[in-house]
Amino acid sequence: GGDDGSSEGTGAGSKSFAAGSTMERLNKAQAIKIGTKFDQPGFGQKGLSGKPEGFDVEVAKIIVKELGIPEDKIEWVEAPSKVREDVIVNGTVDLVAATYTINDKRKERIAFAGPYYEAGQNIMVKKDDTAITGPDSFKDGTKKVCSVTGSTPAETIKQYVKDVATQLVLFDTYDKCRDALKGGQVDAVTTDNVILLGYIAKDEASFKLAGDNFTKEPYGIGVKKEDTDFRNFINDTLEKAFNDGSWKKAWDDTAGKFGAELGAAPTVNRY
Amino acid sequence: MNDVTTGEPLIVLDSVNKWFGPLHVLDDVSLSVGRGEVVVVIGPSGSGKSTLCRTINRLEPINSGTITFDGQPLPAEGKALAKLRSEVGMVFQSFNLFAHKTILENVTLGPVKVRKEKPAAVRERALALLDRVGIANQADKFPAQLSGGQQQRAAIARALAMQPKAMLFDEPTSALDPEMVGEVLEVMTSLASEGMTMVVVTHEMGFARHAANRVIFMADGQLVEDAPPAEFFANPRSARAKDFLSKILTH
Amino acid sequence: MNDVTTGEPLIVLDSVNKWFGPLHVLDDVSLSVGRGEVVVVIGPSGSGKSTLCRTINRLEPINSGTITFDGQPLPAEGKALAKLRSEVGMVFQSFNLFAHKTILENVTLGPVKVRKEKPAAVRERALALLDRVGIANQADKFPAQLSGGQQQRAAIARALAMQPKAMLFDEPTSALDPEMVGEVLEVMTSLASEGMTMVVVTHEMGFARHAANRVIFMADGQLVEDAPPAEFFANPRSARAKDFLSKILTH
Amino acid sequence: MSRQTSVLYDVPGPRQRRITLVSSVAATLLLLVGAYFLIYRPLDDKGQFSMELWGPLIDPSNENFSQVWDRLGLGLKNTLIAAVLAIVSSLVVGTLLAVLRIQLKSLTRRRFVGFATPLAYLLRGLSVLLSAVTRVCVEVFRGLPVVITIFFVARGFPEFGVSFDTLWYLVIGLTIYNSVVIGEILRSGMEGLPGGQAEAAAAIGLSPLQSTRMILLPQAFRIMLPALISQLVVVLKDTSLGFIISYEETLNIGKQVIGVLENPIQVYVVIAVLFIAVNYSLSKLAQYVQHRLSRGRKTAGTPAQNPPPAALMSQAEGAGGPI
Amino acid sequence: MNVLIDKFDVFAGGFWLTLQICLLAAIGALLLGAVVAVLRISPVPPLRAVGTAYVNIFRNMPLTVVMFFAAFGLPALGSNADFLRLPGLDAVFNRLGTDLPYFRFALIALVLYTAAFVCEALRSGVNAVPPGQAEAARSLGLTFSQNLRHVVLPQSWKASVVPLGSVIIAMIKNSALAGFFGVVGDLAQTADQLTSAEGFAFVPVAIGISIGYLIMTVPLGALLDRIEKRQAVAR
Ligand SMILES: Nc1ncnc2c1ncn2[C@@H]1O[C@H](COP(=O)(O)OP(=O)(O)OP(=O)(O)O)[C@@H](O)[C@H]1O
Ligand SMILES: Nc1ncnc2c1ncn2[C@@H]1O[C@H](COP(=O)(O)OP(=O)(O)OP(=O)(O)O)[C@@H](O)[C@H]1O
Ligand SMILES: N[C@@H](CCC(=O)O)C(=O)O
Ligand SMILES: [Mg+2]
Ligand SMILES: [Mg+2]
Repeated sequence: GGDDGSSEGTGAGSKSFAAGSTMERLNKAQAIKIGTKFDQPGFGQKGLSGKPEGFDVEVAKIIVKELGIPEDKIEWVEAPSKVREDVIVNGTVDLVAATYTINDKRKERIAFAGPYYEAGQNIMVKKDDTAITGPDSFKDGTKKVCSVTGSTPAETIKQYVKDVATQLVLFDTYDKCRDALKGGQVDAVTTDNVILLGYIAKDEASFKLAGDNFTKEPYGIGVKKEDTDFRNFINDTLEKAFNDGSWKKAWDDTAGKFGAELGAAPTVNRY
Repeated sequence: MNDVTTGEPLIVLDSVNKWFGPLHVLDDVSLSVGRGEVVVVIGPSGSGKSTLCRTINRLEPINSGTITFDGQPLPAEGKALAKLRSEVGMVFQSFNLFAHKTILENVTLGPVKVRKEKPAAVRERALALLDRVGIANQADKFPAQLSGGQQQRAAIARALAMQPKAMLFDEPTSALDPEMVGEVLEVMTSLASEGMTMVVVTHEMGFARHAANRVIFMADGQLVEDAPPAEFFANPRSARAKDFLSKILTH
Repeated sequence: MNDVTTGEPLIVLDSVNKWFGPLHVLDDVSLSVGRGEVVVVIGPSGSGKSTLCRTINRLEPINSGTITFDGQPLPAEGKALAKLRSEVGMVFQSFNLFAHKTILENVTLGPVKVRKEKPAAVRERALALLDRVGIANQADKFPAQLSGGQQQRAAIARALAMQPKAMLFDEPTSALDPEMVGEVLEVMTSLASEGMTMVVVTHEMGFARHAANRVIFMADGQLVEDAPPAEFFANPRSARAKDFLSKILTH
Repeated sequence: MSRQTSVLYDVPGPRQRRITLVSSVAATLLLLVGAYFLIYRPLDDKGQFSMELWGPLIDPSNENFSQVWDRLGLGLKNTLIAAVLAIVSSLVVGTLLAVLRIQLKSLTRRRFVGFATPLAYLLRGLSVLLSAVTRVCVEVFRGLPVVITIFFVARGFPEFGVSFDTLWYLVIGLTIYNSVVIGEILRSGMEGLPGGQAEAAAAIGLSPLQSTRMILLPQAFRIMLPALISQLVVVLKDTSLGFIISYEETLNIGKQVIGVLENPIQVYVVIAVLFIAVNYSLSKLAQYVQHRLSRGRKTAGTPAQNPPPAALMSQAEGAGGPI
Repeated sequence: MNVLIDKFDVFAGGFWLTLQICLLAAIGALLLGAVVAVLRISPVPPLRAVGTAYVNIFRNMPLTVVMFFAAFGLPALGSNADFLRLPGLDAVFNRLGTDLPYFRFALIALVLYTAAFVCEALRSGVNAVPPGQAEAARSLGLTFSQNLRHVVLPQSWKASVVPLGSVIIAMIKNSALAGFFGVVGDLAQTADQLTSAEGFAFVPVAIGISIGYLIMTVPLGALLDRIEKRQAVAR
């Protein structure tokens, strides 16, 4: 994790931002609320320490540091997939970093900085399962698959299953899907490969991926739709992090341990 | 038997009717009670005695007829009704002491909260009243800690604390163990002899004989007889009263 | 007053003791009731009268001493106890008629289910009994539809239907309106005169005077006096009995 | 318990005691065998008794022990905070509601003699309307699952631009439901008091509001204390619904711990034990209070011994009530 | 408001599924609750202890925890609750268009939890029979089982109806939790699905879902009120 949290460069007024901007408000307040996952190993998981850990968390910390706010002033808010837009729109949090795929439908309500990583949807099955080899394996209508309400993979997989009612189980968090797979209630879990890899790394004896990624899931930082300044600031910060190695370090300390590739730094999409 | 002061009567019921649904509980009842008079109401169960008693302070509203108290028709509701009630003391069969207040608090509550009198003065008076009914030493206990007879005497003191113009008693002794009936009747007899206007529903024929000015016999909601006690007990006019007396006096 | 048949007594209590927790409710009570004898038990509230009555058919077990009924010690349990109870009728203050059964069913239940008698024959007898207590026309009503006096008479009929050797009455009239006391006492008096062995807890001094062979006065769990009624009322020996009688007889 | 048994059974004699003893021994053996084959064996086969799974929860020398209990302690704290806030606000709102409904009941019967006719009609109309509105609110909020109420609060408030910490959504959701229940408990407590109490109050000239405030409410509180404590149990249990809106109460934190340690059975067992311990003590407290009340030191003997049927019902509903 | 019309079939389906869950759970809870009640008043101490322990455990534990046990504990033990796939029942599960085990898990949790309250409602019925009734029966010489059959049970049943009804109402409301534990398509999950995932306006969805629950709870509550009033008058 970020052990250099509260060193130089933090404290109220330690940085100067344009008057009236979100950055200035946050810096003045010396407090920030960030939505992330609490149950996804490698990206955002609240462990025994009571602090969330993972790649999303580290990326968020880089942004917070750039805002001049010490790390211990962050209030982490659990943001399950289905509420991410809501918490941004309602102002419950200042930003969301939560394996958050950038797409146009979501852009109608919020705005994305980034991407800072590109994942792809995949399928996790039991280690000894040879029947499921990819999304097409669901087409015959027998295999059950689990995903999470309000996620892109849940929508995507609907195109592959024969009967949504009998084949698709939706929970509010992925750990429930993982338990259901482990218990045999479902035959597969589908979501982004990196999320699945996190679970596999914790229990290699039980799970494996079935086949290759079949979508592209570029992860962005969610902010208020109209807050272009803040979005630009985050994009700048991300670019800086891509270049100064802190991005790579964040990865290596977290999700990188689970065997996924970081790849080259993506190009942020300014719009 | 006490002397009845003359002048205009204190309580007047004129052609009072009351129904509970289809049940005609008070059937054209007319009655007047003079100042200082003690009227005992008897009759079989369900004949409307309690209802009669309760209409006088409007715990039961009536369907037709008029009731006047001290020259004024009974007010229908609100402050005026509360004031009337504070002038008519009522004693219930089941005592109905406020269970969460001590005996003394029970007695002082009315004067302090309704009449807005000074607590200290009321306390004095309350203690004197409790002494009069013989339970001064129980002032700080709660009702549940007292015997039935003591509770009923406390209830009488509570009613008296409002310095009422009249007192209504609805079977004040019939919830008591037999050993305790005497002590309550004693208090009531002394009240009667001091000139309090009283309407008493009771089955205690001894009290009716010795303390009442008039006995009223009710049956099926009607006021069947109204006579001085000596006359009534010696020579009831109606068959029903005869029958009732024979049942109640034999054993 | 009926003649008491001689011979060995029907009910014998010998040094009976009973505690409710720390409370000594029956304190070394010895008593014997002969066949055909009518014993009235009186005493202040809480003195243990009901408890005494209930130990006789073992509704309350005792802590020490012995009770024999008809020469046999009371069985402790099981069929023998049920059989004993079927031979001792019991009448409660609160009637305790089976609320979900008609009066007739109340009366026939015991003989049919316990004695396994023929329903038709039992029905006959039950109707005769109901007639005897004066409520034959109420046979098909439910208890809640009857007045207290009628319910208590039904309860007596229910007990009699088992053709018991003795009857226990625990304040059978004290839950009744005064006009109804007479009708129940009448039934009890006629039972007594027919030679039924009876133990009666009551406050009805008239009944005690006229129908009892003996009056027993209890106080604080002890059997304080045991005398013929004339003697007891004229000249109670103990101060407590005097005090109790003075309270209960004055008004 | 002893009283209840005595109603159905006679005091056992020697033979009955022997039979009871023999069947007790037999039943115990049967239960033990059953427990071994149906519970212990399957669990053991799955390795559910291993120290690897239990250690972090019960072994102080385990490396994770202190962290796990720090987290669970925080969860308990949050559970209690939410429960206390919810019960206090429910009590306040519920009391107001009960008083309002009782007052409205007597108001709707008033004819407002002495006011100008149009005003009298207006006042009567108003009191009828108000009493209908409160009635509907009570029925609706009592008839909805608390989960749904909490969910609606957490979703609905932000929709209208009002947003709080999740704690407050939970507290508001619980309060909406429980204040209605407590209001009804108190109301039925007041209505279940012997009618004589209100009559005696009226007879000495107290106004309806004075009578409610000084005579009925204090007694209803006392008599309904056991029911109110049971409602506290319900509220405590209901805080566990906080997980659906990501409030970090005990169960939610348990889930996070499971996410790391992968020992669901063990963690749920521990959490269940915690809840049972707290709630069982509260139930015992309620029983004790009930017992004291029925022995009737400072309260009307009758009502405490025989709580009105309505009171019993809301107690049943409360306790059986939403989770 | 368009959601209410456009998605009427979704609301109706949610209502239907919730109703089915409730019916099945009610039957199960009544049966199990009766068994536990018998244990609780049995004269054999160990059986009584088991009954008491059952009630104390399930009454003092949040249903949420029971749900977690059923939905995530049972699978951890390798069970799919297949023992519930009884011939008749299985048809019901399949007719619902899903043979996922979550329906069964939710059912198990609801039944286990509600049974504790059913037991208490039945017991309160027995306690509501005035002791004098049983005493009168005994003093006539009726044996324990005759007493139970002819005097106590017929009366306790009446006294149990209202508390049992309250327990069932509570259970209907509790069933909403099933939607958060994998049961897809009941009213609660429909609320979540329509607002969170499909982004419909909140207010109309809330109204639709509320009506769904109120249709089940309010009339039942009104019925109980009437029964209770009638019983109070009869007394
Ligand atoms: N609130 C009420 N609603 C309906 N009926 C009532 C009500 N109060 C009394 N009654 C009925 O009115 C009749 C007269 O009742 P009331 O209490 O005045 O009789 P009572 O002469 O006092 O009898 P008791 O000696 O038993 O007290 C009875 O038949 C009773 O059932
Ligand atoms: N089941 C019980 N448990 C504990 N104490 C009891 C029980 N039954 C009676 N008592 C107590 O035993 C004493 C004697 O009771 P009992 O009912 O025999 O008196 P009683 O003479 O019949 O009084 P009353 O005239 O009031 O009926 C009383 O103090 C009473 O409180
Ligand atoms: N990346 C996908 C799935 C991951 C998630 O649910 O958090 C999404 O944003 O919907
Ligand atoms: Mg009366
Ligand atoms: Mg007695």
